Amino acid sequence: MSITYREAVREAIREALHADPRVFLMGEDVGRYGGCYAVTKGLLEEFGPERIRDTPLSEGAFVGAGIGAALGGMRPIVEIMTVNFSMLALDQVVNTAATLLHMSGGQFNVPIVIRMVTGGGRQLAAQHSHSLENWYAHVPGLKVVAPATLADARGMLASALADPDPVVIFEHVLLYGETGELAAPMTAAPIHGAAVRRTGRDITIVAHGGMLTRALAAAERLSADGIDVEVVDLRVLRPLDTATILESVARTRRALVVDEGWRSGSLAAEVSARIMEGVFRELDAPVGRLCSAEVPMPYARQLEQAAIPQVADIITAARAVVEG
Amino acid sequence: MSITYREAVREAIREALHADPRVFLMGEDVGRYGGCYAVTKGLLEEFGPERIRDTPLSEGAFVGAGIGAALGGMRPIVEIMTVNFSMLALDQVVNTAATLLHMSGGQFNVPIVIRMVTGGGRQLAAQHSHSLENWYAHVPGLKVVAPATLADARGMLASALADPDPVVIFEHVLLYGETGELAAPMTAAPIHGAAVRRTGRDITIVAHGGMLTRALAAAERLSADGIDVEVVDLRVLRPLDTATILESVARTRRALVVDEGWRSGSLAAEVSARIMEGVFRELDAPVGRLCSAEVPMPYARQLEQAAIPQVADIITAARAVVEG
Amino acid sequence: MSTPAAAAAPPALTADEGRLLYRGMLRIRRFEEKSAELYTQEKIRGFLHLYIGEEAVAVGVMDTLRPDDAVVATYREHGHALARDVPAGPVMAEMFGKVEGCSRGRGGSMHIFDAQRRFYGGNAIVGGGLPLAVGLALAEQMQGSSRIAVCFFGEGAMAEGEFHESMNLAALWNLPVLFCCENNLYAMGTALGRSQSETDLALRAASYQVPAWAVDGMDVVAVREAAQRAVDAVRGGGGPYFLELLTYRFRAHSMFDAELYREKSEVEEWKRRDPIPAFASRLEAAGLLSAADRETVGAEVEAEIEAAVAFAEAGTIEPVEELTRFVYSEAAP
Amino acid sequence: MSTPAAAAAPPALTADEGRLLYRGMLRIRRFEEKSAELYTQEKIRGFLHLYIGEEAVAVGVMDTLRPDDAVVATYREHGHALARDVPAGPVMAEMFGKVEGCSRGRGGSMHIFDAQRRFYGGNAIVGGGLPLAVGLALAEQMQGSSRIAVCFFGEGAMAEGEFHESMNLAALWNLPVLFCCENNLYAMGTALGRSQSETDLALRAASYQVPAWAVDGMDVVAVREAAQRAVDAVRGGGGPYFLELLTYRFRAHSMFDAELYREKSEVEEWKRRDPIPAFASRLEAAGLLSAADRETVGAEVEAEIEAAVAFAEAGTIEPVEELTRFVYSEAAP
Ligand SMILES: Cc1ncc(C[n+]2csc(CCOP(=O)(O)OP(=O)(O)O)c2C)c(N)n1
Ligand SMILES: Cc1ncc(C[n+]2csc(CCOP(=O)(O)OP(=O)(O)O)c2C)c(N)n1
Ligand SMILES: [Mg+2]
Ligand SMILES: [Mg+2]
Repeated sequence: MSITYREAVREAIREALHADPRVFLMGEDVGRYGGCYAVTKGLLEEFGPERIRDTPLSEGAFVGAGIGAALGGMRPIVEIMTVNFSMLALDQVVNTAATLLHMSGGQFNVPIVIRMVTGGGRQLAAQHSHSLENWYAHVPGLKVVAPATLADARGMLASALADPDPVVIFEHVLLYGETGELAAPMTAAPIHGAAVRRTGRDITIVAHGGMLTRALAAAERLSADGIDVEVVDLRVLRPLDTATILESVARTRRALVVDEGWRSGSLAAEVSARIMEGVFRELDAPVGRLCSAEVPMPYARQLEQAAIPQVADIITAARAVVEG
Repeated sequence: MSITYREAVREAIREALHADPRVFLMGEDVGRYGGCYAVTKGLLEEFGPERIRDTPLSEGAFVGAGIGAALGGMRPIVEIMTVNFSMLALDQVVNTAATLLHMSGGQFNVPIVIRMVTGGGRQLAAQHSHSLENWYAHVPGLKVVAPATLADARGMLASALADPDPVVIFEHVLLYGETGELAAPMTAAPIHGAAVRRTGRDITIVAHGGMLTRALAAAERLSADGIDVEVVDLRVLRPLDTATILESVARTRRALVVDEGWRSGSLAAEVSARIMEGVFRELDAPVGRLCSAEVPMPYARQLEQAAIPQVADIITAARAVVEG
Repeated sequence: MSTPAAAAAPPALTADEGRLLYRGMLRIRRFEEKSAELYTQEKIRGFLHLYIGEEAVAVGVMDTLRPDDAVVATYREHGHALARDVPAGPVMAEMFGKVEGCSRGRGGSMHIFDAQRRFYGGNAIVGGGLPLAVGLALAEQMQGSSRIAVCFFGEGAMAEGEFHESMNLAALWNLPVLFCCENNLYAMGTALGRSQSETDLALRAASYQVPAWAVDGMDVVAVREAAQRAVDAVRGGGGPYFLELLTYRFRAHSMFDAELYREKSEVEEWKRRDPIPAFASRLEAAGLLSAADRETVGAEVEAEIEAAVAFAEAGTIEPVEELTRFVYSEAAP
Repeated sequence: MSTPAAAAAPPALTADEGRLLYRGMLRIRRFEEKSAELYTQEKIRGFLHLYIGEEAVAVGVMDTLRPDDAVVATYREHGHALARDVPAGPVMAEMFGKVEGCSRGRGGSMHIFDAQRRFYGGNAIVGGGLPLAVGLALAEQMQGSSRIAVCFFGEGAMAEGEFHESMNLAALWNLPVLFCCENNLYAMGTALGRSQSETDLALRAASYQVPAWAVDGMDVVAVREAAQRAVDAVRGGGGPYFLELLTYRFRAHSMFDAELYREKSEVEEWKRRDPIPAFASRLEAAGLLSAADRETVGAEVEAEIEAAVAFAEAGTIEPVEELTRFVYSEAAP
């Protein structure tokens, strides 16, 4: 059936709520408002205010309460409206959710799922356009996923809820409107492993989240020029599936990592370093990185577009690696 | 004169308070308690409670108030007791201090200095042993420094205060007791540029903060075995001084990056990626990384020691790169 | 909660004062109506939060401030900027993303700044502006100035930890800051009763040992009177002060809001208390504003908005080569 | 603030109850005195925060809980763990960093956990445990259980945003959580008056529409009575409850504290109100505890502590090969 990414996420939440009475959703405006991005529209009516809980503007407390509820036997899905506000809850995520199992010597696992919107591209300016995935991917104890396809948007939530440990899901803001076909009934999508989304011989482009569609578009255009691109979708940002990446790059001998995060200290750096560590001798050229410009996101459209990697930028960067 | 790192920091603060009436210090227990690590002991008596301000336990508000005070014409030094608590203030640092200049089209710069203790090694366990430098180094609009020597501890603060933009200073907890000689009168230490702390021909070890002394100790021991190590102290984590690193590695043709942060998504990855991007063709071996184990810090001594890079680990890792 | 000011009582104002307040509100109203229009034309992008219905608050408070006081607002701040005398042209140009915008087009609707008028934005993290205002007040106190800091925020922000920490710090240190809570009953779709366990917000605020009053935010004279009392107290060294300004947003939260969470009838009910015609009628009844005056003001305002739009339209697109400016301070030229 | 309980009034307790409370407090006291000694011997490392002087609080409150209630504490939590019947041996072994420790030596003094007793730590971020307790209470409410959640925190934590957010959320959702604020007058070196603009903490808490009382935290009977009232109310569906337990820490904040911020005489003053001998005297006066009983209890406690130390000494050092366990859950064996 034809479905949007937004609907895929909503269906995944609905299914989870139907499947397990311990599951509930809480966050800012997930209920009466219908979700800031309309993802949760209709859920309040279907499941009632006990299971679709509008919270006050208290990111620290409601994320912490989600952790507590998880410890107490529930399976909360906590929505942080966007990653931009998640800093207000970061202490709870890092110092409690991610550490509790270890600090308690294995006694207390925290089966919480935290969803948040990430990314720029909608002219929301410096405070509303962050891509902070690498901050989360840096933290042991967390699992971090970035569904970039409809199937992953639809299928990863069930796996995340089945996981005994905290899982953070990043949904890129520009993906919600993407439409495509999904076969029903759905199967769960695993929350481990990268995926080769396109095979090619000349270069591997590694991307995730909002950058995947652009990487695929760039690959199409490059193939018209005789450059055969393989595209790896990271899918899971922690733990990274190094094996899939290395296997690909060992074949193509060249790689470009595309990442909407700021370049310095980026996830792209991690992927790049791992490629060098793993297949240095197989590389024909240094691994390239294409990241967002190191600037708080400007509002003006032309500046924002220039700050975030576009298809044309990917093409240029990939060519540079191939020719490098 | 012989001086500890702790005293060097204190002297730097004293000097700043004497030099500029706009400078003041605020933070938790900086006054009556004398500072959690005794760094600010005596300052309340010398400068009074207006300029040495004990704050309530309100990291978000007092860091934000520091930003506001900076906008209002003061030159605040804000102490966050340790990086572990800085997550509670991160929204203010990233969404306000780092973005304001840009969002306002250049109108409002934020001359704030934020100091915090970082690092592990004192058996303080999972919530009190973080090394989150790379989170900060990831953020455009911030400058981030890590004084690893007495001279930098003594000299960087003045430069940070003279800077028109927000500067974050990381002081490694294990350095406070380090003793050495400092010539008086002091000159300001620049807050740009890495420093070659030891020259060598066979491999470059890049380190910062608490890892520098270990890197130097490892270098000594390796030299006894005929491996001649160059040690680069990053000093400034944002912006990174890529030129100095590349110049060194282009000569030694091998590099190891040592970083107390967790490996995945680390600053070490950034340094490693830059080396590859810059001098790929000059490298005789893939750049090595030695980071902390990807685990919330355990309390037990042997586990903590095993989690954090030790001198012996650096030696092993450097050998592996040299032989690789 | 205060009772609505008796609409019949003549305001204690001169005709000039009355006209200025009326004009101030109308300017915001028309500016924002125009903005909404321009948004549908995609001249303005990103998020756009309208202040329509709440004009009496910004206009009433701002009228009591000195030009050298510091003002901090939220993402719903066109009204505050205009009331603070930030010229309409640069505000509109900002929303067009032009170099001539008051933030050079880097900020957009949510990030209006003006250093000359000590207008510190334009903060889009709910509650994020409060510590800033506290710090600005701290700077004034430490410098021994008689300036104060004023911050505006919604009732939804009162649930944030930063509200709590900021109130406590301001009270503890007796800082010259005026907290203006614009209680428009909703935070996006979340009604006050689902966001605060104590819905008497002035009472909540008073628990920090801060003097706190609720005011009819639909009555510009009541707002101005209360603000004047508060500003005088703060400027006089009395420490922080809190005003709850009871108001209502007539429009959707932003341009992406289907308004599922409130009844149309409730909105209509509140629109009957529209602060602008209500105030005009009072002025007219008191003989402080004639129909002709009203028309003149209307025409002036229209002309100003038109000029602002023209200014914005004529503005410059910044070349992308300039992208990475203003990340760090530039040396003075 | 409440007045201290009249020391003369005979406690409304049976002899058994009295002995248990006395014993509970003494156990904590001796355990911690021993811990301080072992710290100087470097058997215990890291941070060590002693509860000495505050024992009546944990013992009084914990006595009113059911074994299936959830308890959340801070980094100053040996007392709470022991009062919650976490065996002394594993607590001591934890501080020795041994595998037999209640957190396998991964946590240390600040991170005592015990799943069996629903003891959720052991949280070393000030205020960080409060949202956790709120969430545990939410789980109980959603599951329709009659269990409650109880959290302990210092008065310093009340300045944190998380306190505010947690109180508000608990009150809004009518959650079964008991907030126990241990007001020992200092947060490290920061006196209450420098940390809270409203020093009547129960009043502050009440501003969230939460019932709140101040209790003499040096009187275990008063604590127990107040806690029982609170626990009954919470368990009965009355929503959250707040207790301010007025107490004092006799020792330094941690082992790295020169105590520059308070007068020795103040400490001495408070030591005269030591909850343990005071309670023993009351029991004796009421004929509920004989000198012989007292001796027996003392000897039992000594023996228990000695055994705990021996247990810890005999414990196992975890091989470093196990380092990366417990980062993620292991499949059940
Ligand atoms: C910390 C944070 N959380 C969530 C949001 C998303 N958001 C923007 S405005 C808003 C509602 C704020 O309501 P209120 O404070 O009452 O102000 P109003 O919009 O009614 O003027 C929300 C939830 C945000 N910007 N910042
Ligand atoms: C968020 C945070 N900030 C600072 C600290 C450092 N710190 C540890 S205990 C403490 C004092 C807390 O005082 P209080 O809450 O009154 O509890 P008490 O220690 O008196 O029992 C401080 C500042 C911390 N652990 N967490
Ligand atoms: Mg509102
Ligand atoms: Mg205390």
